[in-house]
Amino acid sequence: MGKDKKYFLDEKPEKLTYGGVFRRINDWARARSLWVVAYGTGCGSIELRPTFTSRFDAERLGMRMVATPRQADVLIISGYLTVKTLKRVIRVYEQMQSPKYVVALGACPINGGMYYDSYNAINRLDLYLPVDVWITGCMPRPEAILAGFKRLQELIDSGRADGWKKYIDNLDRYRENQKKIIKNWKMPNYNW
Amino acid sequence: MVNPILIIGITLGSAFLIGIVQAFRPRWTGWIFYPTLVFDFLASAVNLYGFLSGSIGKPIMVKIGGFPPPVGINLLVGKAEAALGTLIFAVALLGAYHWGRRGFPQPQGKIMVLFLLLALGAAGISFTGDFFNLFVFVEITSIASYGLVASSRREEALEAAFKYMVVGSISSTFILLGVVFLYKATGSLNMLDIGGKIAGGFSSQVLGLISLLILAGLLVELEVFPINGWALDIYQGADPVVVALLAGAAVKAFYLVYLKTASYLALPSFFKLSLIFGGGTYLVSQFFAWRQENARRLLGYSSVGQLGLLILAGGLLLSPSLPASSRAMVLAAVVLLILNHSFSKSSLFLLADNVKGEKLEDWKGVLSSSPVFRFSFTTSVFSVAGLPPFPGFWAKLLLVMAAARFSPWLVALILAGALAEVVYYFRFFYLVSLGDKKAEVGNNLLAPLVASLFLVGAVPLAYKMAADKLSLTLPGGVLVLLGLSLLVYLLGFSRLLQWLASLGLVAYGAYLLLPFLKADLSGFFLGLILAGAAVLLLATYPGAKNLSSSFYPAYLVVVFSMAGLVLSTTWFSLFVFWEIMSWASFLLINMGRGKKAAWIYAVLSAAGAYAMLGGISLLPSPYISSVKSPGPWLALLLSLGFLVKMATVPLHIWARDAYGESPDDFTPLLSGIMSKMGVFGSALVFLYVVINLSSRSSFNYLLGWAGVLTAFFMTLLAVFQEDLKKLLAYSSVAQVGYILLGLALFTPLGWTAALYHTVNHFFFKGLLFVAAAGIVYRVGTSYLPHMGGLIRRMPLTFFASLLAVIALAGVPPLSGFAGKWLLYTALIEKGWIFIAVVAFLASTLAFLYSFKILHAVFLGQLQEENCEVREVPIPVAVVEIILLIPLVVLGAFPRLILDPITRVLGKVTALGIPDLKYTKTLGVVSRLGHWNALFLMVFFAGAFILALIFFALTSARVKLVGQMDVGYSGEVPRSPEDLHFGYGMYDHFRRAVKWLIYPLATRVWRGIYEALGAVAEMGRRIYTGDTNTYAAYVIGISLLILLIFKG
Amino acid sequence: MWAKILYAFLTLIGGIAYGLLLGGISRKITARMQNRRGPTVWQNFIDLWKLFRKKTAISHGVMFYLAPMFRLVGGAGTFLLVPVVVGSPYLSNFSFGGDLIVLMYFMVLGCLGMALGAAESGHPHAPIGVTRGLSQMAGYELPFILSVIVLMVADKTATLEGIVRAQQGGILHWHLFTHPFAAAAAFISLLGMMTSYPFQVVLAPQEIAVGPPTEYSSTFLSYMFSGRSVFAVAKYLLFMNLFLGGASNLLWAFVKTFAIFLWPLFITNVFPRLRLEQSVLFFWTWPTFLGLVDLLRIYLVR
Amino acid sequence: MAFFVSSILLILIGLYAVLVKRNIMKIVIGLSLMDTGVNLLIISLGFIRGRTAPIINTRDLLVNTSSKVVDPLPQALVLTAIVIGVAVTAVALSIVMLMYSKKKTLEIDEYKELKW
Repeated sequence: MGKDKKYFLDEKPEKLTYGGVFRRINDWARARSLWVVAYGTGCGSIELRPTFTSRFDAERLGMRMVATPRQADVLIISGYLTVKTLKRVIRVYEQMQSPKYVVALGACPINGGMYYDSYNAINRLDLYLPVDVWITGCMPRPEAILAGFKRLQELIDSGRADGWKKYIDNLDRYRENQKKIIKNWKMPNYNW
Repeated sequence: MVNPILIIGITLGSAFLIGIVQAFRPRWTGWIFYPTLVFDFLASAVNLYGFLSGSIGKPIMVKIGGFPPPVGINLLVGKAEAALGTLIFAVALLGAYHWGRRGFPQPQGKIMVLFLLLALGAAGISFTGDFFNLFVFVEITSIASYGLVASSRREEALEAAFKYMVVGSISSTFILLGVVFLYKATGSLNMLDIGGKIAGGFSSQVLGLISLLILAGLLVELEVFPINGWALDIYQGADPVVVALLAGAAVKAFYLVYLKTASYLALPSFFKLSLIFGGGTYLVSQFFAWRQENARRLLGYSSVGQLGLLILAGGLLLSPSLPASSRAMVLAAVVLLILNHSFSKSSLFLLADNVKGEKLEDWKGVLSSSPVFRFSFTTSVFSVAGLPPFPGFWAKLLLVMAAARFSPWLVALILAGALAEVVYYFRFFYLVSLGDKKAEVGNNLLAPLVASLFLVGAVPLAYKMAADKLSLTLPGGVLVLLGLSLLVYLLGFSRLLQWLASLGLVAYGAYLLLPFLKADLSGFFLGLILAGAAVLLLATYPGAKNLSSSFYPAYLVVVFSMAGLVLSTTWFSLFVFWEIMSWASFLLINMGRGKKAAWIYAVLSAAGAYAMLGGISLLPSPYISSVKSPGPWLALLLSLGFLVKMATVPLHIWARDAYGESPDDFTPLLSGIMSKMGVFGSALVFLYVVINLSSRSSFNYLLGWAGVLTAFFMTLLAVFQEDLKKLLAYSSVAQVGYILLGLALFTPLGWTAALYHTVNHFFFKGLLFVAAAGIVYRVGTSYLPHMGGLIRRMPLTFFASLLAVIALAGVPPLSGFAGKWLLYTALIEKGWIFIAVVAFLASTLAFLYSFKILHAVFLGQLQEENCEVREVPIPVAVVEIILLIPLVVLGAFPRLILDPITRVLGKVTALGIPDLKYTKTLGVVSRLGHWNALFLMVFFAGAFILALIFFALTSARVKLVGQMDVGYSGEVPRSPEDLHFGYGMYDHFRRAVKWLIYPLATRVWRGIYEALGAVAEMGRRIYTGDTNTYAAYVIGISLLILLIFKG
Repeated sequence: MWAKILYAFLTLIGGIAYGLLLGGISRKITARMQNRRGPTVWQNFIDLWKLFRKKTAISHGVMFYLAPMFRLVGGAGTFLLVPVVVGSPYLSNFSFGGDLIVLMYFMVLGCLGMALGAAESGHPHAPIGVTRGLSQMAGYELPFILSVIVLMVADKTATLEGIVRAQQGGILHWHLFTHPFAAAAAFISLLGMMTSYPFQVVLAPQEIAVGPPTEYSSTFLSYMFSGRSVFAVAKYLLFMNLFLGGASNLLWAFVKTFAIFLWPLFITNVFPRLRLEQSVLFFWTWPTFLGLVDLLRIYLVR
Repeated sequence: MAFFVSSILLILIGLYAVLVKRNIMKIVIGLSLMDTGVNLLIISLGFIRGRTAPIINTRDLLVNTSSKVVDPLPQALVLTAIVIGVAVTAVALSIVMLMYSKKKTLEIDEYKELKW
């Protein structure tokens, strides 16, 4: 019995179902109450702040910045990811409670953008985390971000934003991809 | 009857014989030496018995050479002389035995001769009826002493002997001159004759001068301040056996003859002289000993001080204005003091002989070296420091009561000296008990043991003497129980047996004291004591713990002395049990980690107790319920002792460490019950003393502030405390502050609050301390930052502590709230609104540390080293559960306690019953508001369960995650320490209240102690060690005496 | 009896809803003050539902699990001990359960339970927030106690009903006007109770990640959310009863609590944050001084 | 009178030695001097001018003895006192001897180990 066993829960997340009696109203509410945790090491975080200020006022869409992944619904990846930051992102994402969504800002998460040939930038975020909405641009302006969120709301409202479900369903494949990139996987097997 | 001349003659003869035998058969000397001493002892004892039993009616007069008294030399042996002779030879025998076992210095025979001569001289001094003969015996004693002091041939001993010789020669010159002048003036040398002449009206202009010459000479030998430097040097430098003999026996003979001379020569200024020199010596010496680092010199200071007390008592005896009843008290006190001092000091010096070094630090660890040593040392120290039930205590009690008739200042002086004595003796005790490792001590312990057994054996005698004089009665049942408690010590080979015996004894005590369990104040507290002690005793199950063999006896003594205390009807009896409780608890605290804390506790307790005794001595009648028209100072004096036990600000400085570092098994008793004795005492003071005070309301208001400030500051300090037990200690003191506040209100409602809180505080604080004991036992530390997350390992203890903390914080559904509600209602009804504000604020602050207790111990991260910790031992768990039940039950049904309290208060006519009504819907209704305990409990529990069920039915899928699975900015935490928030929990708050928690009281008290210590240190410098200086002191003081007291 | 419980339950539901609505309104007003549109006033209902219907949640242990219940029951209990309309058989809740002293201690229960749960989460930010909250409580409690004692002594009663009855007979009989200094002290301490700016160091989302509830999620959070809402309403109601003469009907209750609700809101939007010791010392100086003025007056007049 | 004066002078000289001299031997001598002075004083107390010693060595002393001889008691006392004085001096000297053998000095300043 390793030391981690004592301090971390080493258990695979159970598969979740989607639906239920209140599905419509649930989706409606989820779409209009997006609590955001922003992973802001890329340049996208510069554009994210104005989105919440008076001029663009993301709060009118029901969005809010929260301080901890436990309470967040949306994880924003604000630009390029490196191997080092990917680890943190995975942990943050897995610590969020379902249903949860990922929004990727800018070109970098799509194909590496201007860092496509960097030795440690991640070229395709899709391989490692289920991205629900891509907002392209380098960087996307707040208007574009708002448009992207509008899109996310539509997807949630119509029940199509189910990345969280896919992630659990295909956890083994995602993990395999992640471990390919992250050679020294020093995290617990499953983040809780 | 044995002719005293035989004693002198045979001893003298043996001395010569030994001298001769020594020349031929040195090893045979012992065969003469010991039998002589035994004979002397037996002869004196027979005479003493004769006097005591009445078979010898009048003093034995021995005419020497057949001449009738005025002309010839004669011996006059009365009761006092016979007793003193017995004492001298008893001590001499002990010393001789001790020395013999260790080996006399060579040449053995000569030492024995000197030894015999010393004892003989001392006996002769007390026996003689002739002044010139007195001089001769003084010289015999002195010469023998010089020789004996020098006998060890250490440099110090020689130096001391030389100094003694110089000073002694001067003093005997004075005596000789005085004697001769006396002869010249009166034409006689016979004591009785001269006494008769002076009583018959003979007077002469020079008579005063002459008698002062003799007395000055004797005062030198009696080691009064400041002409006692030589004596201290002897105590320090000479062989302890010689010192034991000198201090234990020879000096007492000088004392007797001093008294005799003074009374025969009957000068009116004698008593003043004695009071001034005695009192001065007593106070100054006790005080000078404070910082003394040399054990033997410390004992020397103590001896000198005791002698001073004796001289002071002598002064009282010589005073013409002392009433006859007080004279009898002083006489008894003198007898007890002599007895006490002789045996305790010889025991201590003979013990000192067994310790290698002389410095106090060399004594470290001697207590754990041998039980005999421990017993003798403890008994002797307690006796000489004047703690009950030893003779020294009764002597002091009698003396104080007699002195009170004389002047309150004299009482103050005696008590101040007694306090100073406690300061350094307990400092000695705590220094001696420091350190883990055992010290090497000699095994020559029989003589000190016998001496201390004498002390123990003298207890009934002393008690009887004091009880007769003071018309004192102690509850017999309690005395039996106390005696039985001490017997538990004999089961020391097995802690388990001791534990079982203790449980049985408490049960037996409950049975024995059952008739006293009535619905009155005493019965209320008695019930608390017995039930509480039984429960808490259960939790002390020894198991594999490393308990001292005197733990259980001391525990029981505390318990039963508390029982005796609450059953007392006189202040005397209360004081006696109070003191017993104090020393027993001192012993217990001293068994813990904080030896110094125990010392501070003892000193403050003694200060309070002596203040109380001072107050008692000023009362016209010792009955508790009969204090008529006291002054405010009297009320304050009487309550001071209780305030110390309650650790009321600013007397609280002992509490933190004494609670925090006492043995974990004792702290629950200390906090849960023993602190309530202060409450009981204060209740008595409020009820019987303050009530008759003209300035009663302002006195109460003052104490109310004292109570609430205690609550406030102690709560505040608890917030920043990093040690579990010390935190609880502060909390405990704060809670007792609330109780004091309730009492000070002196309204029925306030008292209801106070009594309710008294019981309830026992439940939750007892529980918390018991839990703390279990936790400390398991975790091995009481330091909060090293714990955390223990809820996983100790769920039951967590649950119990949770409920206790909720009760402690006074949050409604549990029992703690009732006390708060009653108290605030009472406060607002009474109109003490400023106090109410502070009390409220203090209880808000209590939330801060309440959270700290639970978080730092049980919540947060479980530390790596505590992963294997198990739940507390079963007996502790059982006690936790037992104490848990009332917290919940009383929370719903507070009337279970409120009704008995109402009945108790019904007996207290001065107060009456509280104005509370009970209705079905509103619950308890006061004039201000109402509070429905049952509803709140049901409502809270119902709502909670409903919410829980609803939650369980509707919640998302809940996963129990690992302790380090926390949102940590995407990082994986590496160790629990990184995540645990345990150290400096309220540092931010500390910045706001820095100015409030400045340790003012501690600094002030320490400052006072250190300033006094520094003064003592400076004062001691008058003993320069220089022979010329000592001689100059003697001359100077003698001249001063002659000049000042001539008239 | 059962009817009473039913009414109380309905009032409670109303109280929660009202609290959530007030929360939405406050967000709206804040937004308007910052020149933006802001969310709808119903936003808090949406958030609550979303949290309530989340699919997963994590727990750190028993106390962690129970804490939201403590919070809700503590908040609801406080709410139910305060009469909404004094004298009304439906709207006086369970105020027979205890007087003001009971209420003031009961208020702590929810916070304490929640603090314990938060502490069990094992996240250092949680106990940091808790200790800050408790310390701040020690700060604002002093002026609040002062003013409460002023009222109790002035009205010679410790029950809310009694205090409300003492204020009947016109607006000038309100304690807000009869004891203006005490009222001022209490209203300043209300700012501390609401833990909003400038006394927001307890939660401090930017610094210690909302402090105590940092590890809470999903349904747990929804419970705490509603508990907090109803607790806020309970405080407004308490202040209404203490200083604004209570309410003679439900409408007045809405008006007056809304007025009280606006007070911290306007303060909070224009002030920066104080450090903890600054806020404690602030509470222990100016508002305390104000409270003492009235206390002294009461003491001398009596 | 001369006896009184000289005896008191002796005592004072002895005292002077005891109080001022720093040499142990001198202190002991001072003690002896004091002793002698006291003895002389006692004798002089019993002395009556014109009377003879209280020794009945002539026949006429046998009658009316008490008016012819000086007070005999002080002389008897002095005898004892002298003996005692000698003993004290003897003890003193032996102690001084031992002291000297330990420290090889007679300076009293060297014997101040025990103090305070």
